[in-house]
Amino acid sequence: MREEGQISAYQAMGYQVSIVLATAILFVPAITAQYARQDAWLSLVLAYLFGSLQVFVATKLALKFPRETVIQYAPRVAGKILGKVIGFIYIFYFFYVAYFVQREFEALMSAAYLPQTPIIVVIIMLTLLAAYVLYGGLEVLCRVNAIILAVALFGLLLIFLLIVKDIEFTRFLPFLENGVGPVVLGAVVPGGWFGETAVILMLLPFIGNQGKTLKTSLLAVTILFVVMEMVVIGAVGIMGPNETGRFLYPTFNIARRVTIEALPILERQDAMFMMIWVAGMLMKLSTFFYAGTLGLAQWLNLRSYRILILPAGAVMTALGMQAWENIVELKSFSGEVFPLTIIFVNFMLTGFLYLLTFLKPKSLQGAS
Amino acid sequence: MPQRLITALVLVIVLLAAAVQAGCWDLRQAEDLGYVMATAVDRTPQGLVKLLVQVPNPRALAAGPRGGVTPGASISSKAFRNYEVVGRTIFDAIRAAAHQSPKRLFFAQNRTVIFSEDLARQGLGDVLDFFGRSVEIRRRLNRVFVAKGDVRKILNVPNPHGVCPALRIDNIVRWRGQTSHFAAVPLSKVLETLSLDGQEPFVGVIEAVANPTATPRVRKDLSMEPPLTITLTGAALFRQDRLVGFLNEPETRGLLWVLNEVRGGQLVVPGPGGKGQIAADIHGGQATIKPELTDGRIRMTVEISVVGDVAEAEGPFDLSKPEVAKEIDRLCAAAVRREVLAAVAKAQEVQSDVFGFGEAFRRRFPQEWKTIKDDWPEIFPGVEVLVKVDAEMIHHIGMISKSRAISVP
Amino acid sequence: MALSIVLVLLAFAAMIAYEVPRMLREKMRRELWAFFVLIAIGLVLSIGQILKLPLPNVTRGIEAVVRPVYKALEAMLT
Amino acid sequence: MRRRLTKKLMDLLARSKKSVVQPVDGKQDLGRTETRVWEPAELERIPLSPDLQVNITRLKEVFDTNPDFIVREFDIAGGRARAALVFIKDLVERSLVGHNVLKSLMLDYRPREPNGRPLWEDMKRVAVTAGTVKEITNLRQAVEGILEANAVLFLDGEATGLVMEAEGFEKRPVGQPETEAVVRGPREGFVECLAVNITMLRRWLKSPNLQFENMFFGRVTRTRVALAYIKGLVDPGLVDEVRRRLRRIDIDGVFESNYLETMLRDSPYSPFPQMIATERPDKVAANLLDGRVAILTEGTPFVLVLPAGLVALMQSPEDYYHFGHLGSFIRLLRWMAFGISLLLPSLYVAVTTFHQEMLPTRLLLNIVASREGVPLPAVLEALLMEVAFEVLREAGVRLPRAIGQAVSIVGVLVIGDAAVTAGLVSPQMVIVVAFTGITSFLAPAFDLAISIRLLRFPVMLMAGTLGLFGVISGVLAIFIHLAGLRSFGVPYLAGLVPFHSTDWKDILVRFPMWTMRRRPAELAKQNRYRMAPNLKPGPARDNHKKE
Repeated sequence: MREEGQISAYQAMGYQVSIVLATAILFVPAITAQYARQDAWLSLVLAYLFGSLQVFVATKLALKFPRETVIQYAPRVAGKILGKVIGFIYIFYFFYVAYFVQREFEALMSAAYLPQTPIIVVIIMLTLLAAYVLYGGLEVLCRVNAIILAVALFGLLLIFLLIVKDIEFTRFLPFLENGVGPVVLGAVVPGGWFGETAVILMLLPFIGNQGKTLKTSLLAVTILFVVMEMVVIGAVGIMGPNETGRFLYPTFNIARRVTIEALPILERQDAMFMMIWVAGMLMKLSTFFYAGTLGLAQWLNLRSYRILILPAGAVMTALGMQAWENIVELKSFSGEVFPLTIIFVNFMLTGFLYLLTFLKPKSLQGAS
Repeated sequence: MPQRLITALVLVIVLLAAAVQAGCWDLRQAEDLGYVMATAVDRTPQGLVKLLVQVPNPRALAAGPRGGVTPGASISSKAFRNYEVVGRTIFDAIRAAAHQSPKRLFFAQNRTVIFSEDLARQGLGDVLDFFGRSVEIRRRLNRVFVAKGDVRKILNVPNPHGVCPALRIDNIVRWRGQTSHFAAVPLSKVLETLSLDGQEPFVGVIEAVANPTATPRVRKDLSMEPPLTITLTGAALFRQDRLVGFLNEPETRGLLWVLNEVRGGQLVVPGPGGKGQIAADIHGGQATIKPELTDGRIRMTVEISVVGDVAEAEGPFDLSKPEVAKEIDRLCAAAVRREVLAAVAKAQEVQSDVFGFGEAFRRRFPQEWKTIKDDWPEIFPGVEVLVKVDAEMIHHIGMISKSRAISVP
Repeated sequence: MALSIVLVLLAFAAMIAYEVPRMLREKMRRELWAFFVLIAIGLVLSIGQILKLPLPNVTRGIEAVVRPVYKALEAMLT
Repeated sequence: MRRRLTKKLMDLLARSKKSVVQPVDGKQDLGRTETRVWEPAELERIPLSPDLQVNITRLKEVFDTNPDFIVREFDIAGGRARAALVFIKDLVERSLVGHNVLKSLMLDYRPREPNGRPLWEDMKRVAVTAGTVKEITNLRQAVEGILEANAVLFLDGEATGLVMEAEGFEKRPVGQPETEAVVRGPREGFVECLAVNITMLRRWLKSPNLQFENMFFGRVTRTRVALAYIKGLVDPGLVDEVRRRLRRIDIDGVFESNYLETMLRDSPYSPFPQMIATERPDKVAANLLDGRVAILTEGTPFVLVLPAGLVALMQSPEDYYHFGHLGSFIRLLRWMAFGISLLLPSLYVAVTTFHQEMLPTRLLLNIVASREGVPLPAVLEALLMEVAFEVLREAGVRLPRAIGQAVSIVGVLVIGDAAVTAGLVSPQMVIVVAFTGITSFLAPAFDLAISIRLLRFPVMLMAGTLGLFGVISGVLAIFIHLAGLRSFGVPYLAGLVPFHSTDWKDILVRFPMWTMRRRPAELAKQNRYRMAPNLKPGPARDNHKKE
């Protein structure tokens, strides 16, 4: 089955940016600063290189099959059974990220804004919005994303400008206090997160000007890198690595710090940050939800993915609710387990498929 | 399509029903909350937490000239209430206050946290956790103080300019740049400093002193001058989370110079040639700490540059002369240096590195720091501190150049 | 608890009412199969959670495999 | 073209309704007197008879007992032939009928014999002095001609009739547009009469490329509708699409352009208007120049312009009639008002019941103080006040102007003040609701204001249950809806997303005229440029060359 919409490479770049940004921005500074401490910014540079490599491989692979998604060509590349299994791993990965996003979303919402509200309400609200986007299709997703990304980047920049006066650059000294090891360890998490841009595997067939995809994908990782650097430097520079590592959500705390003595109305406006972040989370959830549902429909050779939206959403939500008992489990998972799992899919699995296309050039036939 | 729309509507109604059934969740009317404006923490002899919170009474505000049958208009009520409760932890005490307060206490508007001297001497660590953890508490907006004397008295001084004493403290803090003689440290700063090895926290000091303009009490009248008045003064030094000593006002400014926190203030020095006095208005300063390590001896060089104006010149000097200006600069620099050195001496005396010399050292010499990190409190008093001040005090000299003393023959 | 179950059932009923008539009309047999399999999984998972039944937890499975790998990595790098 | 189209349309109409009556064959039905219903298709199958009496009898049968149906029989050319003039009394201009037809035929006409020309031809060329005439051959054309305020002439012995323009009924004069007043700019507005409206557009756009296509809607009302566009500017695919959608419409009556609008929309359940309804000819003309299509409907001054996205709905002709900076300022103000009127009550509710920390202390204490004693929670207070406001507004609109003002004064001043004094509502809420109400008047398209007014309520409910999260969820839902919405294939948010940098010169602010060289990107696929390049005015720069 085919999705009828068509998007441009720059719109796809928009997704690639916003899907990583929404969650990474909350968790990455704390996790990275825990290991790399004041050298967190350096970890990000490593992560950037690693992320670029992942998205490079993914885009190269996708470009070999310009009319199909990874679910469709995996059986041809890897053999019927193995291909279907790989396809299923991808589909599960998309839902896995999606329900992880649901829970991350719920974690901050219930911690900071709606402590008394049952978490399932918040999750269902977001999931229904995502389902609404999915009914609209890829074009709607990309249009909403364009607006949200513009607003979100502007909002982040504004917050950054308001707190930049508090950054003390001495906090980044001394350089490489504990050697390179912690810096590499700190790069694992953001590196994994940057690799999520490999979702291009599912989006590529719907891109009109595919020639630009490689460029825009790398550009997406670059934008992410710049924004994340901004956030990490802000967090570490203001609060110091120890405090940054201690917070569950350092970025949220930075937003809470915005004060201008001359303009007391600007204090405590972190709820504004929340609103932008909700929009960002919606985009991330929608994209992975979309990729998963579309993939599932293709895997099962269905005529339309739309009928799967609601039941798949329900299964996703149920899996998410089941997966983690509390925020402590979630945080430890997101720091220690989640990045490796997504690196496995985005890097290892994708790389494996990419290598197979060289071993079995026959599989490329009919792809153009 | 319409039937799909209807199904969607049913879904929405189901959700709404669930919402209504489950109650109002986080909904709380603005008037149902008691907005805590100041929180004071003390410890009872039994080791329990004694908490005093100040909540304004909007009903007293509502009794304005609105006319009509505004409820409460006829009852003249106090503009604020103080609740004092005891609990095993802070949170326990807050919830104990629910027995007295008709409104749910809400801490997001709180801007003042006061610890009693006793509690501070025993250590803040345990009680600070609540302030760091709570979502409602705004770390950046709360200022931490140590109270000299009875907290109850301080928080009971009426505020003729506003609703409650807490707002008065807040406003005094806002104009701290007028003197820079007291510290007003945000909660976030205290928590961050506590997480560092090479720096100790300090907080402001609050006190209720006798009001010299108090009117003799005739009858209970809101318009009378109260017998006490609130004043912020100096700073309290900590080692880890324990209060170990106080800085007086000039010493406090000495500390603030090193930390780049001086926003302004007055500096009174004897006039050039020892005659008369000069009062200067400080605009601000810039300080850098340069650690040096020579033969195992640690030396800190603090370089401060100060900018300001002459506000008053009582004495026979001609400010239009460059050499007089230079002399004033030198005198002011010396005064600043004295302040800083006094602060350093006091801090070293109580072994509290509030200046962050240890941090500065760590940044410069990370490997050496690892070896001395644990002994730092013992090493710190022996650190040699050099203070170099560069003052430039004559930007403006006001509306006149020569003082009246010489213009009249 | 009872209320939660009723709500979950209602939600799933609404999903079926929303999607199934069209599929029946257009005779999408494959789609119907996929739809009901997903609905069944969703129902089992959600009711199981409400009743606190010991269902297999996929995420825990992943965690059991991956966490040792991470610990090894961590030990190597620090 | 036009006739073919109309015929096709009528065929479609006829086919859709099953004909219950057997086709009538000329003479055998002459004597029938019972009441019966005549279908247009049936009438079409009856050709005009050469026998004058047969034609007259048939028409009398069709029009049955209508007292205003007039058949004037007379002789022409000194009794050489019998003729009949058929019309509806009050639809035609009597002096026109009397002068152009009756007088000239009965008194002045002297057929020049023998010139080899049949009497019918001769009469048409010499005696009929009406401007627009049309020959007809069947009964249906005759009936429709009569109903469209023409006079129909029959001559004995001729199987054709002559429809002559004789329209003459009262029309409202052209006046100021009631709903879209401007400070600076033309003051004429459309009227109910389609012909006048077309004239107005013709006067604005004196180009042969301005095309009108006539159509008729309503099985009973037979409302005339004109499709207008400028050839060479409009995307032909768009016109085809509009025609295709129009053809589907089969309804018994069309009284207002909204009858068509609801049947033409891309997304029928969307609360957002997908066409501009305006009574300003200048606005229609300007939109035609942008490559849009207009639908003019007989009987209403509101003309539909399509396709219309959010951007177009936020533009007002006055933006271009004022100095650019002012135009931009008003435009910005309007977008702001758009946001405020959608969100202000919800934000107020969310902040005062969920996020009290967001307010500065003094403001918060102020609000709390005034809310002391207010019995309702803020959500209900806001909802009630909004409903009350809508009631007052509706009352003010419906009542005669003088009373309407009194209502608004009583409503706003007396009730509002009394409610505050009695402690039933807080003064802040009155301010919020009143300001929200006022901002909703800034929307240049009334339809858009309505959709915002409607959407305000669900967002308020969301704010009351989930706070700012509810508000942002509502806003996102609206965004998703708008992003998926299309108006005749053109994305509703065109310009914003899909992003067109050239369109941005006319979205949030209005750039100077000379910078807006391109027409809207999604509309004008051909002929993209409005003006010559380098029109930026300024002092002559090439003075030195003149020497």
